[in-house]
Amino acid sequence: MRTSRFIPILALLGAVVLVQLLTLAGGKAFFLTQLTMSAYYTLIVIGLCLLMGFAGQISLGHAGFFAIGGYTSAVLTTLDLAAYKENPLVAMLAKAGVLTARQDLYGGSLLSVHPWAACVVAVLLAFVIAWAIGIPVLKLKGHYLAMATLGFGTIIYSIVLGTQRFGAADGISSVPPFPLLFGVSVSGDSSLRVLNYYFAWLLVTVAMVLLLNLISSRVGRALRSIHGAEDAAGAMGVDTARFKLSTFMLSAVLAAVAGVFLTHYNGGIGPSEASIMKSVRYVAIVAVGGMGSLWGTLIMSVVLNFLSLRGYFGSFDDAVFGGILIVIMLFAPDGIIGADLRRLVGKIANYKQQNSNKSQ
Amino acid sequence: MALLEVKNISKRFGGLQAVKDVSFSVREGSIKAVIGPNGAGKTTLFNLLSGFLLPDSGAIVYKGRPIHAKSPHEIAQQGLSRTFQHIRLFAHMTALENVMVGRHVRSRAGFLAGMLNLPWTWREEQEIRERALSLMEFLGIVDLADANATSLSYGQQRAVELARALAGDPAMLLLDEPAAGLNMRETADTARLISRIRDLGITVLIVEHDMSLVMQISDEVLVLSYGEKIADDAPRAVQGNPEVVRVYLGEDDA
Amino acid sequence: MKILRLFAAAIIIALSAAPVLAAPAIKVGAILAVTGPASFLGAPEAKTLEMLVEEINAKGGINGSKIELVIKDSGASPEKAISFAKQLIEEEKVFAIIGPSTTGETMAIKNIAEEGKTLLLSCAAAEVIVNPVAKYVFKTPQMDKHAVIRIFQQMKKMGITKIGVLSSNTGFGKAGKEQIEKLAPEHAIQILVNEVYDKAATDLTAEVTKVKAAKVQAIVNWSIEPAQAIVIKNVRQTGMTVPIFQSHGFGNIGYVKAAGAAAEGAIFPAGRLLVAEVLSDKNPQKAVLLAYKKSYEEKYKEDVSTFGGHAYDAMKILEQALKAAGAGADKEKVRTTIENMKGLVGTAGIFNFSPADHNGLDLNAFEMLTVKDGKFTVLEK
Amino acid sequence: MFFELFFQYLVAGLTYGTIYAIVGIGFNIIYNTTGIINFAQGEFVMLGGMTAVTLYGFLPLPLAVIGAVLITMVMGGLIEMVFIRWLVKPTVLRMIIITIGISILIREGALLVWGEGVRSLPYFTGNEISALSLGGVRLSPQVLWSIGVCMVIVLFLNLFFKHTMLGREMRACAANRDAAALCGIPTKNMITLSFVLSAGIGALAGCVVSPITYTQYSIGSGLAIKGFTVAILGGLGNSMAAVAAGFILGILESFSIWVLPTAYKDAISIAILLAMLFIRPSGLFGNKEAMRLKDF
Repeated sequence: MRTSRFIPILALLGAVVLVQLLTLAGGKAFFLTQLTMSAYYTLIVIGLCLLMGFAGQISLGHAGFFAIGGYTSAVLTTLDLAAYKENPLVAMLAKAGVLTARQDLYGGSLLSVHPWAACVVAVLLAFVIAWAIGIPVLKLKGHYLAMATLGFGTIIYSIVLGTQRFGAADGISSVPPFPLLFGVSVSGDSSLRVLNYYFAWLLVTVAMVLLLNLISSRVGRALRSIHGAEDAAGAMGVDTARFKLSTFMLSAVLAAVAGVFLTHYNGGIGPSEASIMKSVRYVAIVAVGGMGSLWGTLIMSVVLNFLSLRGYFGSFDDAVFGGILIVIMLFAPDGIIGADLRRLVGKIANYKQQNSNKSQ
Repeated sequence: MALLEVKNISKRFGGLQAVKDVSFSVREGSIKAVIGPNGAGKTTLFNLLSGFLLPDSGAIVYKGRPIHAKSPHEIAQQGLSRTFQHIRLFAHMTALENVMVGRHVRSRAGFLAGMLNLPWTWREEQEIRERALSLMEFLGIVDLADANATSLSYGQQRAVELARALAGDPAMLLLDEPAAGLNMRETADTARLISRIRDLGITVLIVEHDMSLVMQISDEVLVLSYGEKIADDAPRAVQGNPEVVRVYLGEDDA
Repeated sequence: MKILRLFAAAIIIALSAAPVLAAPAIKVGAILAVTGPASFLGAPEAKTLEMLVEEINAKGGINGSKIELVIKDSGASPEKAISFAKQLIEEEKVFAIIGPSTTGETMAIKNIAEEGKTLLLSCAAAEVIVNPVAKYVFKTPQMDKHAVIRIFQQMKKMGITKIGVLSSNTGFGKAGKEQIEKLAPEHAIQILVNEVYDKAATDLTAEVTKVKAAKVQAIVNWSIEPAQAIVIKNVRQTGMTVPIFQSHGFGNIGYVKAAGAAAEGAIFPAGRLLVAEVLSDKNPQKAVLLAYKKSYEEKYKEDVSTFGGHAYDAMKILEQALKAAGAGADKEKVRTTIENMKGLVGTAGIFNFSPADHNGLDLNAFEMLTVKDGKFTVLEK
Repeated sequence: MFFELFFQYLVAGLTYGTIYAIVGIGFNIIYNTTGIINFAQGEFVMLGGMTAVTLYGFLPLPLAVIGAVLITMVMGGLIEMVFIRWLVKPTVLRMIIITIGISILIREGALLVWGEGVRSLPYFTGNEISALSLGGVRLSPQVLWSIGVCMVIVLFLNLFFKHTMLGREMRACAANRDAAALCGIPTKNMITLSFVLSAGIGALAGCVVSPITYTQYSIGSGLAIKGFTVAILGGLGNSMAAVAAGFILGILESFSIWVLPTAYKDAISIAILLAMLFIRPSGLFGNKEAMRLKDF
């Protein structure tokens, strides 16, 4: 049981490498750009899958957390503190390495927050906001929960759109690269494309491992029990409020991390990333992936985001996602891939059990 | 010694006094039944005991500690477990997984440990699984372990729910109409089962309609009518109580 | 599992359906907000480009090469614009990109065009696009600051010094608001109220009341959405009679129709496309404007808008530069050709580019217009 | 001047309020018979306005409005029959997602049919600048039209639900669908009817407010959020309360502009909604005990 969990992970890593080699061989290395962006969106969607599919709580405001991550990082790393060099606080932060001097594209020098520090702040902020908003929101159920999360998303959107510092409708551009190790950085620079592709997918893989571990642990069982019958879960000693909140915060943090890195990868962020339609898309992907299936969600996220980012849906981009929502919810509320995979897993489990029964 | 002590507890819903100034206690290691006509407040009483409702006044003391202001999961953690009148199994989970959830209060792996899959959680999972299987063995439903819980027959679902309630090693078990919807043979099995559970050292408080079952297994019987206690005595004494005969048995026969 | 296999098949087909290159064609990419919140920009831009390319190709193309147009609908999302820009540059290997329609998107892909050494002819208005100058990035719409200056000059003539400013929460509204705030002191204009409203607002009586309370001498409204027609209606309904100045975003006869009687007398700077018929025959732009207007309106059965004109200008600039640079010219040569282009007559004005000026338009590109009897007309000086 | 301003803001608030209230009522009708929140309710408003504008091209105004309402009612019924009718005990989550999907599809469909252009009907009386002046406070006659229509709708609904057989059957359906079915009420038809009715009301609203607000393919979702806010603020299912809540929200929004930048107007109204949900989810006028009994 424990080893079987790692076979799909190895398959994922294999697929990641294989796709890279195929694009290299086929002279289509540019596909990696959209695949990298899809990876970051996948990070949000698998977090949302944990929340919706396992804990059974809908969120129509997850783009808000992505935006919190992305915008915080963008604001902090494009902030110019050069004029305040003398300020003791600024000087202290600069000494501590939180601030970093760099050159902008046109040769002017800037003193702004180091991307790593900005990332930490962004993720912490998402964590705290998810906590603060999660406590009251997760007490709600059904339509009320949907509406409250939608309201949260709308508020973030209108703050982003109404605030000069966030670039209002234009968003923020010229966000610097995010330095990793050995001179490699998260950025749209085409020479770093392959490395960025691997970094993004490594992040997804790590998140997948963590989430897969989680869902097959005691916590995962408790989450599914909340989904199945919340009051009974409480009667079994599951602290439903705390588990829902922790899951909400975990998925918010994943969305914020995705927001941080995608913003550095794209070199900017705009209000479209905070829009309600984005949140609805994420829900659509979880739905079509099978609600409770991390693997289904991952596969559908890559397929749909890749096609959408390459413009295959043309002017029908939103309509495609709307159509997906309806068709899936009408005819296959358990998802298409999810059901298949579960059946397969079921078969394997039965097979194993029969074997072990025989050996007894 | 009284494991559970209920003191002057009351609960009102709008204009309806569902439970009125009820006091009683449950001896450790005994089986106590709560009976009464429909609408007597039995289920409300259970919901008060298990933390699903807050009493308007009065106190509930379990193992010497007041629990009436606690939430359901805190009460469950203290070893007071319950089943539901309308079976509430976890959908989309196997019978075994349902029972394993019942072991929640006796395990501790949290989000971080779970995500990192720490070695000690493996042992804990192993222990949970073994304990759940042994309980299912005890209840004779081990063959159903991998079946989807909500696809089972009514009687089997009851058994799974019972196993789930037992999995947390409770000191006390609240059973809400465990024989409802069961045929005579199954009811008899259930009666034997409850006695065996008591023999494991678990105190049982049960709400039940089936008189034969109640009289057969209970050590004491509490009778409610319109939210008020009208008798609290040994089964035989209750049967002879004219008040009880009037409000309950009399009406039931009519 | 059947469905899984189907998906796999679909992906393989999608990936292998890479476009087949027609040998001598010049590929031009366009990233436009055809749908989404900026569709009023992108939709006419896309239609204009399709029309122009059809015309050019019917005439045998440029220097014998046909134009192949690839339009990508970004829905006004920067992240999509980024993805499309990379796709167009690396994969489609386009010669130039026309668009995007909005400032946010243009800023997001400015570096990508620079890095990919591909011409970017933006249809978005903000000054930041060409200031500081990026080698490969040009833009065709007039400068917001020129519009603001023209308005302030007009105010001076009318003796107005105290104004109320309303703007919408879009890139367009934001850019105008910033220029107004920046330029007002130089022109001795005092801003008494400065409010931003939601682009999807359905009624603005409360905002207008706030302006009314401040006793302004004129109102400047900067937006590009239907809300600008709501603003002037609400102003007149609340009984205010002060002059209303609109931005060049008002240059769509649909808004005049929507605002009806309330639009009468509104003053705004705009390109001359809207008043092409009434221009004097001596005006060098007249022929170009009438030709564009006629062919657009005949083809699409809808009123021409100045936004489509931005794409028209972009395509015309590219066409001229390609012609001038001669067959087989590389991107760098065409880029220099544009940089040295003078006196190109477009819909927005007359373009005079230089290495320091990648917009090429001056104050003169705007004409002050007003609404009379439901029609645009040149404001009497 | 102060009082004049005060009343001017009040009038502005009433204008917003009627629009929100009518959309809120539409939510409530469907919620009452089905327990579904129809996220596509705003699209009915858009469809009504757009269809009326199209019909106005060759019909006189009153006929265009009536025609638009009828066409939208048919659409509402069709939507219910195609997407909702045959679902067996759908979960709330599933219904939310389906109606969101419907809303997106209608919107994108409208974009295809009508394009991105903005349209509007002419003012029912007077024109764009005519205004009634009441002691310095001015309001457009169209505002009176929309308040009037709102009142007529509420009156009609009250009469319909209390005094007609059909209305009573719909209420029975709302109270307990299984019991209603046992009594021989065709519950499925009642649900279709509720969609038809709320589509009609939405469309009528779309026509009446179109001269004030204009109409465009994308206005639906914004209106739906406001309408939903109002429905919850009043207490889900209570149409009279929705009207009151609509006016309260409209007036709050309008006065918020007096003191705060308008850029955050929407954020403020949503924040009010969130606060409401957290503190008193049964709504301003809702009954807390009844609330708990609702099966979510």
